[in-house]
Amino acid sequence: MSSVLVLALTGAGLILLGLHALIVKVHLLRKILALNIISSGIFLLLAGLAARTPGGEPDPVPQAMVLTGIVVAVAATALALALLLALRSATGRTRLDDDNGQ
Amino acid sequence: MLASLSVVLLLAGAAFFLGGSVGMLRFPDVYTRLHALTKADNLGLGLVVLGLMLQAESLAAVGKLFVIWLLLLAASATASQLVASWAQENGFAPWRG
Amino acid sequence: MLPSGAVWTAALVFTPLLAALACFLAPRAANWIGLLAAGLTTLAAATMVPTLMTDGPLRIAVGGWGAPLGIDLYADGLSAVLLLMTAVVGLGVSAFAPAYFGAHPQQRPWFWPLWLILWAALNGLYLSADLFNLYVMLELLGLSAAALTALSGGGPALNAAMRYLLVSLLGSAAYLLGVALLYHAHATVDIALLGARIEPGMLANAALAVMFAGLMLKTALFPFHFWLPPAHAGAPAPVSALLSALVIKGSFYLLLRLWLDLFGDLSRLLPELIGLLGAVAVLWGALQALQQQRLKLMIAYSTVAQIGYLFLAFPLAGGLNGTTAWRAVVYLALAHGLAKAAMFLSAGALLRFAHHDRIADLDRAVHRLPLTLTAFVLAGVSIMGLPPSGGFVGKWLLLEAAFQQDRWGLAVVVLLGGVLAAAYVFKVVGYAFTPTAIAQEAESVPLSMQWSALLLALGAILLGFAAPLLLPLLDVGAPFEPIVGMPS
Amino acid sequence: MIPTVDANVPPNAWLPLLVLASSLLPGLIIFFLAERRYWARTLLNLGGALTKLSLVGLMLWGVYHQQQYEASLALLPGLELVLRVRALSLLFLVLSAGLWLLTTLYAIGYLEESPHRSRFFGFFSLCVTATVGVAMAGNLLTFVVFFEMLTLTTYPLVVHRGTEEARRAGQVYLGHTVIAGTLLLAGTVWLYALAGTLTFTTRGFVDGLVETHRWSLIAIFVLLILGVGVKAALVPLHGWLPRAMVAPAPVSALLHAVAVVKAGAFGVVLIVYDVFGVEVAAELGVTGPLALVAAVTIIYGSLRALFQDNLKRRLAFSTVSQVSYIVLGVAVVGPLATVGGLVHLVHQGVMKITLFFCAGNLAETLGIHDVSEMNGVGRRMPWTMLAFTVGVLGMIGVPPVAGFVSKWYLGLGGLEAGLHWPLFVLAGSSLLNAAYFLPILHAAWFREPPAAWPEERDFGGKETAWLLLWPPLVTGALSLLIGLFASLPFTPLEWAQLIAEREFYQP
Amino acid sequence: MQYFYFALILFLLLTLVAGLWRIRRGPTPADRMLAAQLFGTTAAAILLVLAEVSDAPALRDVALVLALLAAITVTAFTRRARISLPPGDDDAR
Amino acid sequence: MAWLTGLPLAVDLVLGTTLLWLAWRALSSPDLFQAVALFIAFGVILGLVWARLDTIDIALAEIALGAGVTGALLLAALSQLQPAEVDARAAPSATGANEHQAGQPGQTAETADADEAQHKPAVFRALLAAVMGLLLLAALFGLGLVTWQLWEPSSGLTQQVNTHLPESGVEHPVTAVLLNFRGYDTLLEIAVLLLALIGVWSLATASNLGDTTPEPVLAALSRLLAPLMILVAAYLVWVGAHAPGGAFQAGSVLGAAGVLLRLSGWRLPAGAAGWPLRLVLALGVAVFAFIGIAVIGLGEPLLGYPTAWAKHAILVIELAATLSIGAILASLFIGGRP
Amino acid sequence: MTVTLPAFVTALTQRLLLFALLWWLLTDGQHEAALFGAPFVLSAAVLSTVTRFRGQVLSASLWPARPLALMRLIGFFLWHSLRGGFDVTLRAFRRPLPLKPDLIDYPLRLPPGPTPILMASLVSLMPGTLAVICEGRLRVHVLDRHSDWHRDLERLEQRIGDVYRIDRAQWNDTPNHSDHN
Repeated sequence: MSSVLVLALTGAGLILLGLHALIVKVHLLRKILALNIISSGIFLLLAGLAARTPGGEPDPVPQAMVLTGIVVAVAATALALALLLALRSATGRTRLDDDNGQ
Repeated sequence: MLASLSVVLLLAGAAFFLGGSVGMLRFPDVYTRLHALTKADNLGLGLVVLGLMLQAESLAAVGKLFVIWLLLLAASATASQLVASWAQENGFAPWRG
Repeated sequence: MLPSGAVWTAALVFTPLLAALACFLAPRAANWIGLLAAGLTTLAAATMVPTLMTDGPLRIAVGGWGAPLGIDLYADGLSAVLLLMTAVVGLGVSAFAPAYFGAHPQQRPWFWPLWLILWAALNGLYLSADLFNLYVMLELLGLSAAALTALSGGGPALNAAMRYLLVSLLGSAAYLLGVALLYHAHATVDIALLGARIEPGMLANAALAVMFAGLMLKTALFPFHFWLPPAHAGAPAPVSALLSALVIKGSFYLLLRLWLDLFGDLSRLLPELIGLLGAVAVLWGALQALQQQRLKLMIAYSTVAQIGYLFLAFPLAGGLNGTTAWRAVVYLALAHGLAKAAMFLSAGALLRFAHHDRIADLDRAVHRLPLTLTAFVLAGVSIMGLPPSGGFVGKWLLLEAAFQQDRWGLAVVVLLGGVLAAAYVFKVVGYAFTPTAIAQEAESVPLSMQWSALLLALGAILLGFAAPLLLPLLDVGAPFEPIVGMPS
Repeated sequence: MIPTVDANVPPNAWLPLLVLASSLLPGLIIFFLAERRYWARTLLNLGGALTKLSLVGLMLWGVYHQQQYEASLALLPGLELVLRVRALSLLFLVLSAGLWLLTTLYAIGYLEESPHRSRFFGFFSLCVTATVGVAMAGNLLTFVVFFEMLTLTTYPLVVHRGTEEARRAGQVYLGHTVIAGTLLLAGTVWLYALAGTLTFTTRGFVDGLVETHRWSLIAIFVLLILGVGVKAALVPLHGWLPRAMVAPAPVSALLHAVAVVKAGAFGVVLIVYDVFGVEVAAELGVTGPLALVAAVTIIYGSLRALFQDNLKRRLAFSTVSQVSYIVLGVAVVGPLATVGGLVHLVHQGVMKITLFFCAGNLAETLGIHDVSEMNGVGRRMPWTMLAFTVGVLGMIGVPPVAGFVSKWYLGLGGLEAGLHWPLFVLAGSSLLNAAYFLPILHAAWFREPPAAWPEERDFGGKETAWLLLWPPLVTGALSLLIGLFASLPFTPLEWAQLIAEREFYQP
Repeated sequence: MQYFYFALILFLLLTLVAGLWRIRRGPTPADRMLAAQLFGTTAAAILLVLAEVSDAPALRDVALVLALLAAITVTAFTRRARISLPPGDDDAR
Repeated sequence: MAWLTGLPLAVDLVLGTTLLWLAWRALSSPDLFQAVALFIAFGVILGLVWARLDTIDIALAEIALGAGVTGALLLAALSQLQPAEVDARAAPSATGANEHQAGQPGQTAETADADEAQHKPAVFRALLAAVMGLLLLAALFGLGLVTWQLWEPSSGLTQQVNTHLPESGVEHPVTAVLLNFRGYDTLLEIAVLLLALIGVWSLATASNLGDTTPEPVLAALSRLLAPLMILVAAYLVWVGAHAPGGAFQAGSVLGAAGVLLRLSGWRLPAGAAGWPLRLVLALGVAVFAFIGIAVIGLGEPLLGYPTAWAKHAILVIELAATLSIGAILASLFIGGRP
Repeated sequence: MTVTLPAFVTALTQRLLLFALLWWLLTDGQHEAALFGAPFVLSAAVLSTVTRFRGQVLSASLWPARPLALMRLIGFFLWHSLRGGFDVTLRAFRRPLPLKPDLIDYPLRLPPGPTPILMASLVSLMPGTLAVICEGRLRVHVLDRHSDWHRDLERLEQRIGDVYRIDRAQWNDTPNHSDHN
């Protein structure tokens, strides 16, 4: 049981580390990594707490949710990376342009 | 008896893992570190696998453990070659002491 | 006990989804497949209405398992009106798209599958009663929307799409965090069950905070709106229409559902805060729209303002006749959907016509492109909330609720927002009457593009007369009444 | 839209709808007509106008004989769009329908060969549709709906010429009317939230609230009056009107005489009588300030008119002044003043449209835009100037032209109510009217014409095109006739008295 | 025996973490990739021991998959990261 | 020997701390390549965490995706980003690599960070950072507190899943949830994958990287591993019915096989790159949806397989899904439309 | 260059057996798995065989390995890899580092094909050496340039040649293999 708490709290830490980086860092690859780390943190919370069943066998439902989430995260990462590359080849930039397109 | 042999093997494996890591940290250039990686860790894994094989519940499990070792052996052999040739192509000359 | 509900649901979600696959497999036939799918989906949405009116809300257990083990689908009046709006706008955009992408043939084979998946996601979103399933829908929605935004290529569009994608992913991540907390607290992700089990406390507040933060980010409520204008302005016109008219509504709907079914009683302060943000959005967005030199950006900022209206209901909902406030904003959402789609489509037609969208250089577009300008103005009428239009009905109801509760500030915001909207809409119209110094080259615009915009705009106007039909439909299942006990 | 027809009076529900449709449908069709299809357009325009006029005539007869005309359509929960034709409605209906016919004729002649006629006539028809809608409004919601529709449909007419000046004028016009519409809407919804109904009632529907919500009611009154006051060009809300003169002459005629300003004035009537009820309004103490505003407007408009050289601008300020006669009549509580105000609604319309027709003729035929260019124009265009003269005399209040009748009743009304100051206002205004109109007549009839007119067009030796000439002659004659025979049945005066008796001051 | 396994896991984990230093330190990309490779091998060992200690033979499948895919990252790196560098001394001084 | 009982906790603490440290470094190290390498390591450690939590299905997926497609994707993207970043540097350090010197050649320095610093005044930045730091700390505290509250044994839906497991057609609870109880999610999630691919394809055509003839050793490796991966993928599908495994994991392995083949220079034959490929890509969603809808005709609810057939239906769906997921992941790695 | 049918069939059979064994290992010998696995075993074997033959030349290596030689090779390898592990671990712990590395070329006598790859891979796992194939040569990085790495390499090459029945005659005849780089 202790591991559940430790790792769930780690998940919380990951979420906030990722959030901080997502806001502060400007390179897009870094932002993509940050989002992945946020997702990992959430998955850790979601499936980590699944392991606190009295029987010891983790609750399968959150596990299935995390599996779904992981695949979605991979899909999103792939799309984001492709967008980043397209942006790079179109503008030469790897960061977001701040002017709102005006 | 089998258990204690297993423990010995596992401990020996762990020692080689440690050696590999220390080598990774202490060796001066990429090529020397490759030595540490490929040799020590594979031996370490081999010994750990051997130790666990002694505890395995079935023949198939033994085989599976062995396959895992072989695969990692192939992987690190290949990886070391790839990395070494990458380093060469990109002009990293070896450290000569 | 024919599973008629299952059939509708299957049709509403799977028709566009499978059509997207078909478009992906046979890109050459994409136009026809897409139009066919749009027609069928609209038909499904329309035929669902009488079922709902006679049988009441639908609850379908996917796979027959039922909540909490399985996923439940749920359709009440609120879902139905949004499904209908999506269908109408979707049909209009689908009719617009073939001619539009005729000039951009390299984008066409990608537009159709992406758009149809987006449609499936929206329909799925409106039909789902399962928080995690809704998360998947949100992701499906967000990814397809971001990909569509990038469709036209080019630096600004890609930049906007990237920002949109990041925001969207962050938003759904926050939402998922809330789902995780709720699941572990109450061992279900079914909205109805959760509504019965949830109790005020730190956990519920935490879930509320993260879920609302995420969804507000996705809905682009001020000050989270920063990503919206470049994305909605940079995308191809039909995509802009979809983004502004539909995608935003998806996350707003979810927000509304969560509030109504789960979180409504938790906080006194939060609705006031949300209302305040909405009010600032109304004014700030409209002022920004007024300052824009480009038509599409102006329309995009107008969306920022219009989103603000949707949030004005939160502070009103708790008071006397709060239901009126909910009805009002749902009506506003519907009207905005139709009108904003029409506006973006007409902007697309203007863009095709003049090859630019500088407002000051519209060069007698009124004479040269009368249908499109009519569409723009009619849509503008609804956006301004002038009678007789859907926007007027929504605004009237909202004002009614505000006046009944003596919320003068909100009433003033609603009214002022309308004035500002008139200012930016008629700024465009005025320039469309005047010639520019140098007469401009113009390209002819296919009629299907012009008419689809016009019909959508007419829809926004006719919505003003549809309240006696739509409001009873909206009340099916009493979405705005607090849940009492468990729905069987 | 399918109206939910009240089962009790099935036969009479269609007439109001037909009146609406008689201009709505032609208008919508005209939009899609190609520019060159002159005859189709003309046929639709005139057909619609004639139909409307005859339908209105039919209803005039019916209402006189106590028939009910009502159609309604559910719009909001508990609220309907209601068209109800009463005596008061008919006063405005007749004016709109009649003048629409003439204005249409005039516009056909005026706009010959100019571009975008289909758009023009389309909006023209819609504009009249909105006006008759306002006239027939059976509740405040309906009034608001048509009132806003009027704003929207007149805007394209104002900016019709597509010049930068027109665009600016359009922005100013919209700026005023949209803000006004917003205030009107605010007042309406607020009132609905308090009263729970918006149906026009002959003594108003708010008397139950006076005790409890006195200040709210006063605020609502102010909001509503501000809302309609912009269109009625009450000072200081009148700024849009002179600027809107950039529009073509038929538009000016329509704006000033029939549609926009009259809708505003009509709105004042409705608010005071049918929403609040004149007694309640008086009890709230809001009529006095309203009368004061009207008086200020009357004097201010006249003063400003004095200093305009541009003919249309002078007429515009004259309108500002004259329309407030109606407001004055309403605000001075009493049957006679009411009659004076109501009758002026028609009289001012007929007279002012004459003046605008004539001004349009001068501009179109000779290129005359300014008063200073009018020397001796009476000899070049005697018929036009004759009509103009009749109009002007009416405006000043010279008997027996229509204007005299209005002023007479207004003055009597003031006295009846125990007020003397309206008399002075009327007298002062008349003097000012004379001061800015008589010099025009003098110049036109007695000064020597210049060697050449600014921009003369040849109409085959005739004074001007017959479609331009006849409408002012007709309205000029009409202003004379309704003044002369004011006491015959079905004249505006008689009808205004009927309204006052039947609706506002029934025993 | 349980605790022996846990101690072993902890020990292996610590050698793994020590190897992290190489990713952090670099200095060449190749060094970082090497450390990632080291990760694969050690992690497989940990998984196998963990399979034993928590009696979850399925964890061997995880190790198997890890072993199967261990080379892909390095391959992706060497195949795609073809940078041209000024030839110079290596990192050691 | 009481300290021995603390060993499992120590393992967890080391794992947790390492995860946090890796995440922190991956997000803040100045060098992008380092960041990606650390992120890949993060994935491995996370896999260990899942293993430690007995959520073996997730461990499998994490390892298979992290070691296979995700890492390769990130590295490929990074290498395509690299040249311009080098160009962007004002003065490339010509002296070569040095262990103590930041900004190594060939490393993707994040010059943008430095630019950003000049935009705003230092005080403002510091204030902003302080406010944000406080907010984040508060959020961490709150989240931690909530997590703490949730830390009491609860069986969630385990009971329900176990009760209905016999009707689901499989014996492994997670697979039952994924493919039967919550199959709708899974179907849509394959659609998300496909959607991402359509999005990627809409952006660009495939880059020609990796087309050079491979080193012989690489060719040999891919010859050795590709068939093995197919076998392992099949095994994972099979084992998913009663033990951790299943379509995602199998698909990830299959995708990794595709990545490996692509890296060793193999290309899809031109004839297969058109609609046959698209068919394979769409197969998962299509088969899943088809079966899910077809059962309505049998009087079953949407996506409700009759118990008797459930096992086979799930197997068919899983095979199609595996094939699709593998193909999609590999295509995502390749990057552009063929 | 042409692939003879018997060679193909032989190779396929070998692989079928191998993969079937593997499947058996994976599925823990469960019977019901066999039916499911059969098509995959077959397709994996076919894939493996086809890729094996495509673009490859070596007739020599198509023949089955010589079992005895293979055993000897394995024994040799295991022993040396144990030595290699010890060697590098000991070096890692010594202070100062006992390293005298160098990069040298070792001209291969094995014909091109899979054997050099095997050679290079095994070299990398042996004590003190690390190899990269480079245009018919091995570039070998040695940890201690004074050790007798050369003898080890030759012996290894010999054993690999034995396993694959490669005649000495077929070997590339470049006898000088001691050139330092």
